[in-house]
Amino acid sequence: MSDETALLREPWLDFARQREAGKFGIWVFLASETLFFGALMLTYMVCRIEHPEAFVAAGRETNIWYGTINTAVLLTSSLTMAVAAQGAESYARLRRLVIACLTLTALLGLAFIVIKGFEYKEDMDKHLVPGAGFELPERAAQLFYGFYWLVTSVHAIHLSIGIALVGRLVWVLLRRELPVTENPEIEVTALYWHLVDIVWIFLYPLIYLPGRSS
Amino acid sequence: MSEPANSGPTVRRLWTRNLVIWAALMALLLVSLVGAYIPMGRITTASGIVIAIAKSMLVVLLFMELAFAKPLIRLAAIAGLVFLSAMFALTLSDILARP
Amino acid sequence: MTDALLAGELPLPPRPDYLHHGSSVWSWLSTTDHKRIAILYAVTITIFFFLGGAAITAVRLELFQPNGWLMTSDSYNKLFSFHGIIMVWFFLVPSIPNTFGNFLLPLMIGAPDVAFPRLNLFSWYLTIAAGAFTVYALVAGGVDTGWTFYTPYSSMFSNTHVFAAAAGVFVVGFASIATGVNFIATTHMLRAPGMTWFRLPLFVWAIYATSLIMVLATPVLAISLLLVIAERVFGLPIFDPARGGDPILFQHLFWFYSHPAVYIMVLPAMGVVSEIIPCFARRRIFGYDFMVYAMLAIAGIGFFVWGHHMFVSGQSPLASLVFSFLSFIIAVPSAIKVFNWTASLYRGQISFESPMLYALGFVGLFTTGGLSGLFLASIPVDVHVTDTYFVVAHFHYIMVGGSVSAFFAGMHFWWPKVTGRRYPESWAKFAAILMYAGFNMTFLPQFFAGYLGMPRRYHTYPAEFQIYNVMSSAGAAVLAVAYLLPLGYLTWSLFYGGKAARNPWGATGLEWTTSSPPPPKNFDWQPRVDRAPYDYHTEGMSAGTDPPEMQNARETQ
Amino acid sequence: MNTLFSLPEASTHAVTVDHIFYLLLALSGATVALVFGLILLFAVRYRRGSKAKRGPMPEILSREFEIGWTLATLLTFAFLFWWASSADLSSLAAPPHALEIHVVAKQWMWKTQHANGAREINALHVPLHKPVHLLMSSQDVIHSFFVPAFRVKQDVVPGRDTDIWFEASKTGTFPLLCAEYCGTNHSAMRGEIVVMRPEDYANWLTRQPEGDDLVHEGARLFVSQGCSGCHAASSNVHAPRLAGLYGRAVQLADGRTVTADDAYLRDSILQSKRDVVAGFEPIMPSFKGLLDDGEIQSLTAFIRSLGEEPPND
Repeated sequence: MSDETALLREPWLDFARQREAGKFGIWVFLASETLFFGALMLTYMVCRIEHPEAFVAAGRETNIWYGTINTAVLLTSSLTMAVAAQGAESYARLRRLVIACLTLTALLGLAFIVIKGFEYKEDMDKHLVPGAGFELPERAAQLFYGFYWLVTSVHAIHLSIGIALVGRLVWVLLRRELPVTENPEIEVTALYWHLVDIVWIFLYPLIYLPGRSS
Repeated sequence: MSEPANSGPTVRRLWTRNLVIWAALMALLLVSLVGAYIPMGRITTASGIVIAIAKSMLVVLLFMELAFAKPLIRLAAIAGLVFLSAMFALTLSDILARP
Repeated sequence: MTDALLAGELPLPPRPDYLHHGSSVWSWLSTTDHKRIAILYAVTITIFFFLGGAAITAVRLELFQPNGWLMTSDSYNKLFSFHGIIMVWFFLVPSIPNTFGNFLLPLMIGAPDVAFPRLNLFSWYLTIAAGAFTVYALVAGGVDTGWTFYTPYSSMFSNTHVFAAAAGVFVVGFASIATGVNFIATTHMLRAPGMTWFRLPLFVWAIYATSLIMVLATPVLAISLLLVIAERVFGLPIFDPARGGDPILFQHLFWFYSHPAVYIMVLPAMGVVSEIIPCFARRRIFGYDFMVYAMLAIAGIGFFVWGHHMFVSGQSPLASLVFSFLSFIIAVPSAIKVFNWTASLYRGQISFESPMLYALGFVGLFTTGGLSGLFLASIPVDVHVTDTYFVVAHFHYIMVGGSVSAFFAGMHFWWPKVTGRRYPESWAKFAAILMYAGFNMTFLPQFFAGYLGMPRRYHTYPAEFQIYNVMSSAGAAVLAVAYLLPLGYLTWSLFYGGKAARNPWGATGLEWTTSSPPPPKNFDWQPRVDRAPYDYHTEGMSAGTDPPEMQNARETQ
Repeated sequence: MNTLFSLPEASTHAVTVDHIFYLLLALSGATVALVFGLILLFAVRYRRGSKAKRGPMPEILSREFEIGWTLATLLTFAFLFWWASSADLSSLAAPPHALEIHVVAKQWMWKTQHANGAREINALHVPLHKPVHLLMSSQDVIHSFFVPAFRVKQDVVPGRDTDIWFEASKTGTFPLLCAEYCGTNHSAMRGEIVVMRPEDYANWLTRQPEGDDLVHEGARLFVSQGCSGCHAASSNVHAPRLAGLYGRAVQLADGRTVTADDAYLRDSILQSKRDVVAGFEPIMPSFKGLLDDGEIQSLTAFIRSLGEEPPND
């Protein structure tokens, strides 16, 4: 099994055990990321409980179309990443499919960042940056936008790391440095990518949906 | 190197399975979008969060294949949520009960 | 390798141990051998320990006079903040898990290395980079918010290097998370055949429980510091009271990490002591499974008690009651552990080498520290004594009396295994006793000053507290000498100490079955485990009835 | 003042706290004696080579014994929790007719204001045997009102009003300290609580400068709160002049024009960054939480008195 020996790393003697350890390790890391973004969600919830009407007014100012399209883009990137991961998993040698899906995932990630850039520009034009020239009268609305700018940029950084990881994978797989079948790095990158998507799934209703109905 | 002949059905099964999940996710997204415009007061806010939970369950269980993972992996996944919910509960016991 | 070689019958070709396996600086800086990384960490935290110690020596000198005589209030505030930040994040949190944990975890479970060796080295680089950056920031400009970074002072009113210090701690937090992930994966995936969960030594359980906390609590610290940085540097208001921000929310996020962090600091110390007491009492640990459940309970419930730091912060009375109740509950596992250590001495064959002296010192001081925690868990008393020197004495009894004593105990107990050298026993005993005496002289008076109402972090204080401060500062001088002694004779032993045997203390545990210092891949054969840990005598008997092979295990040479 | 080991119990609450403290002290002393005693006993009796009996371990030293002391510890702690929390709950709410005093904490001083307007800096005179209810707010960072002799402490949080109450049971002067780190001179932010017999307190109060009428009060606030620093005619800070402002139309930075009436003045004081006058920078700090309504009214009265010009249409 030449693939396995190429992927075997220190200090493991048995490849299946190494894969299982890699998967377990990334899931433990995702648990820490859950608490990382969970603490931010708690900040949002506490501020919203203390200033409900200001948060609703601030939520109304966000551009829901950018938010919805971005959520769709990220969900689609999760689809292509899942197909790539499951393709690498299966014993049918689907090397070209996996590489194609990984590239698609990276491109969708980039699309998300570009759309985010446009949204940021529009927010700046509408003076939604907390500080002196803030647009909305309610002062607690500045808390909402303090949270908005912070959490979307932290999420964008995590997404960029994801894009870099996927890009590296595509580069390494194209140059045949690593085999595709049962490659633990694909599985680990996929799990990380899905987490970044889940974080955005939760951010969407918090940032874009408040204040639409009233 | 073209794909080996017998991989056709595996690829088709792969795509169909995941496209169904993806379609469900998109549908939920639309529902949450539409739901946000229906003035139901607190239920509107709750609907957004509940649908987000549903979407993330789909991604975790099916895309990340937690449903078929070993119990150890499931334990790792749940561990974070246990302490997160404890953090929320105890912090809100302060915020909501302030005189 | 042929089976004969595996079974160890054939003489092995001579090969260098891990210390001499490549001696260039680059072989040390790019090593993925967990034993070398442990030594890199040991050197790093020793430097930070003496840096933090220097800062507090200046503070103790300043407190001789009620109105200060050495420095301005500003430099006093920067010094105690420096002491706090360096001691918490750059000495105590990495001290036992990253040095002894790194060195001993693979050895104790019979593995060649940790699960992710490169991640292990990356963690050290993160720690050393963040440490250098933070020390530079603290020395060059200093930060005067204390290690707690309370808003709105840290985010809006302090004009010191809060951003630099918070960024340094933010980065070292990720080193902590990476180490936690690494150790959890190692304990789950790399145990030797036969090493079931309930045959693990208690030190491995302690490191496992600590890693759970490191992984799950540190991200929330990263967030609380990130929010302070966002508000201070990027003007994104989260805690700004003028715009509706809630400063108490910062305290919730900060203490959600910082209380479990104190269990990150003390649980490994409990693991070290649980290894040493059975070895020198020649007796099985009393109630092994209770000790395991107690450690897991401390790690678990440790996440639900942070509110006892905030009884006077203005949180709701309901929350104070809930946190007070949970704080009383978490005192139970600690009490169980103290009783079990004491019961482990019953009917033993106790000898009093220096590791045992440090370990007994730990049990004594940890008991006092833990009991003073009861005062802080009951709300009316805590309202009076929180933010005073009573609290300072409480956590120093557990951190310094507990964790640092256990650190020195482990340092002496495993010194022959790590360096292959023997340290001078008489000097070590003297240092242990001096440390115990110096410690009590330093921190016992602070209990009184605290109860009488001397607040913490006071540069100038009401004159009637001067007597306690003078006694405490005198004790601190004795303690400083006691800390310098081991640095002296342990370094001396590196060059002139006698050669250490494979098992100088006759201890059980896989780390004592391999050579001292161990080969690069820890074992020349695949270790198998077929018995419970601490097998000093047959089940149900008391010490002194050692099984034959244990009697002569105490090789003199 | 306090002797070497004891602190005066100068409030009703202090007695309860000390009871719990001494109970905990006794319990801890007993546990320390037990643990240290056992360790010393075992260390001497079972030292290596001693002739004490070893042999088979007595069965009682087994799982049930361990469960026994675990439950004992649990029950003791549950009792301690019950005692401590009941003491806490009973002293939570201030008695209804307590004497109300406002306390404002600002970086490095305590400002107290009695009901009739008498003000003190770093001092508080209170009557004996009468519940006193302190309503506290902070102008900048978190401080903590700590009177060791009364066993009371409460953080003073900016943006929120926190309160405590106590009933002094001894006359005398007791130190007041700031217990939450609040910056450079945190250790200098001290004061004293003077407990006086009710009749002494009464005439002390009358001798204090009464709160004068609104305009004088406003004038004094105009200086003490630092408004004069920018808005006085002589100040070199580029800030709008207030003489004759009242009733006039004001051109704002974002083009709107508003008449300078009570509401406008009030909003400009509380939310100073909202309606910025054209040609001026938004540098005025917000006074929200620092001035109560009474003070704002006196300030507005003072500004109104600065030469009313006939309101041009």
